[in-house]
Amino acid sequence: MILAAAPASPADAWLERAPVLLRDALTGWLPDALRPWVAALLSIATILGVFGLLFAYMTLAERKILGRIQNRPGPNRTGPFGLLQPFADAIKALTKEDIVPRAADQVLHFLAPVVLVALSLIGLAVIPFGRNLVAVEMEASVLYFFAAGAATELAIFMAGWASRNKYSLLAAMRALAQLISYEVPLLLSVVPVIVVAGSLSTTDIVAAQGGWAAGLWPHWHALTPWGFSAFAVFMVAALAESNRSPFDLPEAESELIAGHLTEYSGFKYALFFMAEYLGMAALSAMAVTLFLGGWQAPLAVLEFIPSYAWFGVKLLLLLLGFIWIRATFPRLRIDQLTRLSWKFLVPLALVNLINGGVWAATADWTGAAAVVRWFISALGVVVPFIFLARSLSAGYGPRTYRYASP
Amino acid sequence: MTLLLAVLALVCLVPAVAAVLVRNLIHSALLFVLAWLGLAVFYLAVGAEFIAFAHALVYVGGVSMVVLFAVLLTRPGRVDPLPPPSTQRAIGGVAAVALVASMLGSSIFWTRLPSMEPIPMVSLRRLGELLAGPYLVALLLVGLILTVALIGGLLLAAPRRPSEGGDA
Amino acid sequence: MLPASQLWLIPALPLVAAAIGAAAPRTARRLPVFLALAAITGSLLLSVVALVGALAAPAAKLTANFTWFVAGSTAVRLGWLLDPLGALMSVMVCAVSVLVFIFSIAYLRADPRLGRFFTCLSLFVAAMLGLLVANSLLLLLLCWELVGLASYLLIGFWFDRPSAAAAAKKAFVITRLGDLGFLLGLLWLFQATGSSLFYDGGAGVLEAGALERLAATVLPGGWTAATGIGLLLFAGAVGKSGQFPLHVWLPDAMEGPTPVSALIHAATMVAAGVFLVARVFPLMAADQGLAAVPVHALTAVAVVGSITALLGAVLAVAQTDMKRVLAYSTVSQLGYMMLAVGVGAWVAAVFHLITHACFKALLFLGSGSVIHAAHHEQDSRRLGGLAGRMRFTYVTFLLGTGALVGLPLVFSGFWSKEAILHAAELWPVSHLPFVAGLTGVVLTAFYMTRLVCETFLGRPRGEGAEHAHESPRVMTLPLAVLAVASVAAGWIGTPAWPWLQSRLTGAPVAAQAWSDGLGLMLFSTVLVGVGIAAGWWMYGRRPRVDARALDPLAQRWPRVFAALAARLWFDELYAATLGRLLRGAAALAAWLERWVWGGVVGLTGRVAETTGEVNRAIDEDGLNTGFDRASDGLRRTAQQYSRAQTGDVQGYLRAVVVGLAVLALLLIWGGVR
Amino acid sequence: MSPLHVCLALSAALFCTGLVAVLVRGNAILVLLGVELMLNAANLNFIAFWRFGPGGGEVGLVFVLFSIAVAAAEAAVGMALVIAVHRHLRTIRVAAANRLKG
Repeated sequence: MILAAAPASPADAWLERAPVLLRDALTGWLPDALRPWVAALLSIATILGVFGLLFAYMTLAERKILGRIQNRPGPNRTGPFGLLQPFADAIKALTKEDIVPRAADQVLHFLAPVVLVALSLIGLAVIPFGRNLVAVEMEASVLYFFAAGAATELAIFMAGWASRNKYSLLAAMRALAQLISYEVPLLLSVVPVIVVAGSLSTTDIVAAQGGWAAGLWPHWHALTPWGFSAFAVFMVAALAESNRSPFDLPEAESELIAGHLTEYSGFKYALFFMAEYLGMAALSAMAVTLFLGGWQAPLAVLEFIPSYAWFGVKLLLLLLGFIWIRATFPRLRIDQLTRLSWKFLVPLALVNLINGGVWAATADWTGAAAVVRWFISALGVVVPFIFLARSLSAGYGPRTYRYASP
Repeated sequence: MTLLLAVLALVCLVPAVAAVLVRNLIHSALLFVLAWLGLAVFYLAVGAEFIAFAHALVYVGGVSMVVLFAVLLTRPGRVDPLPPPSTQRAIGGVAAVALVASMLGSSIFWTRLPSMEPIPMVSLRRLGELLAGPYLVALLLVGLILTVALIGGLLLAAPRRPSEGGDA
Repeated sequence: MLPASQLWLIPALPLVAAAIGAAAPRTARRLPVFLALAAITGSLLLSVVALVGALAAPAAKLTANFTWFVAGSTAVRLGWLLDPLGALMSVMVCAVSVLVFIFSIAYLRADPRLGRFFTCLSLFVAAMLGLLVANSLLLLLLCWELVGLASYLLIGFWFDRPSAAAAAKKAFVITRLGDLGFLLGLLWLFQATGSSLFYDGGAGVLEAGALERLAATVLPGGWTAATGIGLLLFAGAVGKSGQFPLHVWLPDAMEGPTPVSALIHAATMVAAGVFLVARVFPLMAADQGLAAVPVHALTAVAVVGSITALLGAVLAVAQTDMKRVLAYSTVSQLGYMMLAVGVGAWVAAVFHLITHACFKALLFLGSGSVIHAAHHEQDSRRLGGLAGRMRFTYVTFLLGTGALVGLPLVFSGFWSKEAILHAAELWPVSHLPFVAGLTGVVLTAFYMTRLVCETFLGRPRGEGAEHAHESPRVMTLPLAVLAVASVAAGWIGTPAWPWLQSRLTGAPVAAQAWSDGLGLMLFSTVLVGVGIAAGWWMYGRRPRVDARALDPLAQRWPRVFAALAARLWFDELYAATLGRLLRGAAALAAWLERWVWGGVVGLTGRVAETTGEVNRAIDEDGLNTGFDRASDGLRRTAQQYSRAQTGDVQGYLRAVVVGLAVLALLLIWGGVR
Repeated sequence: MSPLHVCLALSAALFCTGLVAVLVRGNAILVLLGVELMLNAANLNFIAFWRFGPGGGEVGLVFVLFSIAVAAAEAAVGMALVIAVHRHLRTIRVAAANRLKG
């Protein structure tokens, strides 16, 4: 224990090292052969616990915030400020009858929610939640994350198809089309980050965003022109990938009576709900890692606050953004949805790829040339945006009203 | 090592065999996905980490979607104009496969393979340098092929407009 | 600090803009405009960065060379060069281009081919910038020809007008005449030195070793290789910069849109010739010390420059088209620059080049503003009275005129022209340039006064002038910027503070004593005054009332005026000599083609035809019967075999698999044995 | 049995399974999936010889990457073909597409 010495760098601060110290204290008495296994189990348990609680309180926060935005209080009966509401919901979901339609494909109907939750969870393994706080360290962890995430649409398809219900099947088709369409910009927007950071490892990418320009301007990718563009594309695609409003076509209540969820009830339904929030949290965590500097503090003077707290703050901000968007945007039509992806996001991400490449190639420009570098990069974002946005909105215009002529 | 690989091989092989034998097309496709996932894990166990993730991303994330779409778009109509397939064909096919299988199996198990130590892992950086260096032309060609294939697929699958006529 | 290895970015930005603009659909009118503006702004920023770096070390020639290709043992190498001359010129070109681009947006707003226009402009600027940063004569020639191509496209931009198409062709063909000399000079230089790089760490053609070798190579008649190469390269500059006797294309090139005239034929493109001569100045001056040379290369440059300066000024006196007056004025001013290079003062030439770019661009854009306002009326006899209607344009035009005629002490043209005259006065070989320069001063003041009086004073004498009103803000803004530059650009190179001179040569230049050039300044000021007074007395005192009235000069000396108005019959002379020669050659070729070669071809054809007839007879009656039988048999056999083609893909595959397996088994057994 | 043997055996088994799908099953989609499985088997061989073989460098690994990309292209075009066939013939049985027979 090195508690006595004054912290020389932020990495040595006691609070910063608290999770690692705790783990060592818990596994210290075990024989050496068992220690990594128990440590792994501990990480899994921690992730499950933290994100389970996050899920519980996200549902509450969503209901309360939506309520406030719609000028009503939201749940406030169970416990102080409704704080016990999630647990009441959980008990209700557990005790409800589990109905399976007779015509359903029994195996797939059972498997779908389980697979979905499992796939939503495993992506979290490679997120660095703080300095030295990553469950699995590997070279290609970004690729792993997206490979794990790519399979979630299969689970949704299974749910829709196994229900033997035409609405559910329609939802499954929609989910496939939507997820294929948005997988492309999601991945394309990540590539420039990989090019600039020169690594596929999440820890390396976070490390590449350390430091400040002039002590004030963090080297986060989202604070460069190309990075900002990629961040925006990533967030829009993430919104669609997690089936959130305004891209919630597969479960559109008003058209498909909840789509693939129609034939689910009780605990399985709750699992779907949980998977949605976990997926949202995983994608947000990835966005924080790739673009918002991961666990890096925004200012050098704020480094005394432990890194995992910074990560948590950024993650919560992004999640609140998801809720805010849900409260304010109307749902898209399926043709608008695919059009937005293929005609706007994908070209934008492709151009941004070149932009990021130029940025990486000109990394040694300093002084006045650095200003030119920023200028070129900003031009590479603004010009394609203007032209793509114009071609996207061509044909839409202010509605003209025609009145009967006297 | 051998034991672990053997178990994983079974995990991979059982869904694949089941996929070929099952009658329900959707089950078959999903079993294929399971087989591909198993194969990805197998790659991971062998030490090809990058390949494993690329494999999972492409097959589980991409190919399976296309397959499921195709299945849903081509569900058989009420009347199938063809007579049911004869068992004779199946017997012929199985016989041919049995021939191949016996050949492959015999050549694998009766060849004395040199027992080598596993060579050191290849770092991701090295792989990237290879792709951007000596294999750059190949990489660009593959990109071109993919683009052409996707556009071609789009044109093939797109329904003809009635104005263009044709026998569709 | 931009390293020399990244200088290529400066021309690359507009080139990319041009490429995208060329590929864009015709309906996307604004895309090329936007791209061109963004690219040229980027280039301007980069040029300024480069200039700052170059000024930090003015004597160093920073180069980045690379091998283009290797043929046998000869490696052709290209490169980029960062020095104050090139950097300063590229800043000037970019700055003027930005202003002209902005002006063009308003000037050509209604034109359906706006996108094409900006694409061509981008291409032109890219080529020009490439020419400026090139460190290789070969690369310079490539960009030089691209500049020619772009100017051809731009002069002929309104190609549905026959006159514009003809002018574009004329400009292209006549500059090619000079470029032939350039190419020969380049080849000779490459053959003699084995390199086309200017600076290559001691091995370049402008460095001491190569220059000594060139000067030491003596040809019959006392000429040296350096003289020959220098004169050939100068021929290229004569064509591009509109020097006598190849000046005839420049006035005709005013058929292009006026912003093009401002950009190409005043500020930048014609400056390429002067730039070339300044760039290869060490080569041109290599034969200076040798007494045996009959005509030194620089002497020829000085003589041609003097003749051009005088000729341009004289011809400008009798023109009535606004832009044509300015065009001949450009010819004359380019003559001044060549004259300066010829007498050894290449720094003065570059100084005048920069000031001239500012005020000539201003004058051309001002005339563009007038023409735009007067509904495309450019004959100064039918204008008039615009001083009150277009006050802003008038004032800026006056400022430009002041700079061109060289009003003392304040205006930029005064300082640069003074530098040239001072150098010409001190030239030991001949007084011709000095006298020509002084005469030119009087004439310049005279014809510019004439132009201003005719255009802006008096009463309107035509439809266009009557309805004219001030141009929009987008057009007057560049005028304002250029007016400030026209006045102030001269202050960087005054004798009392020779900042530009010391930066360009890379060595500190001492400030001149006031008494040294004071007499000359006073004298030339008096000459300017005489010119303006004469112009005012003839045209300003009683402004023209009727558009069809005879010119005061024509009333006095009708025959001289007619000769000048006909541009001294240069075009007719070329038509009668060169043109007739070419037509004769063409007629001879046509005759040969029709009667001699045509006969041979006809005979061959007849023989082939007869052979074919015989062949056909043998074929049809003899051979075909046999082949028909054989084909029948083949078809029947094929019908039998085609039954095996069942259409069952999986059946085929089964056969393939079985075949492959059997083959593999055979191979394995064969391998065992 | 060495690890190499296991890999090769799995590869052979996958190859034969794919072959069965190609030769016996009548459904065009399953035929295509069988082809994919055979490609996977080939990839597995590359990986096995890269890892346990006599050390021929990283060529095997790179080749597998290209092979996966080409397989993806093949799947896209193949499925488009299946859909086009279905539009013309109203079925996706391979045996139905036999118009070019002699």
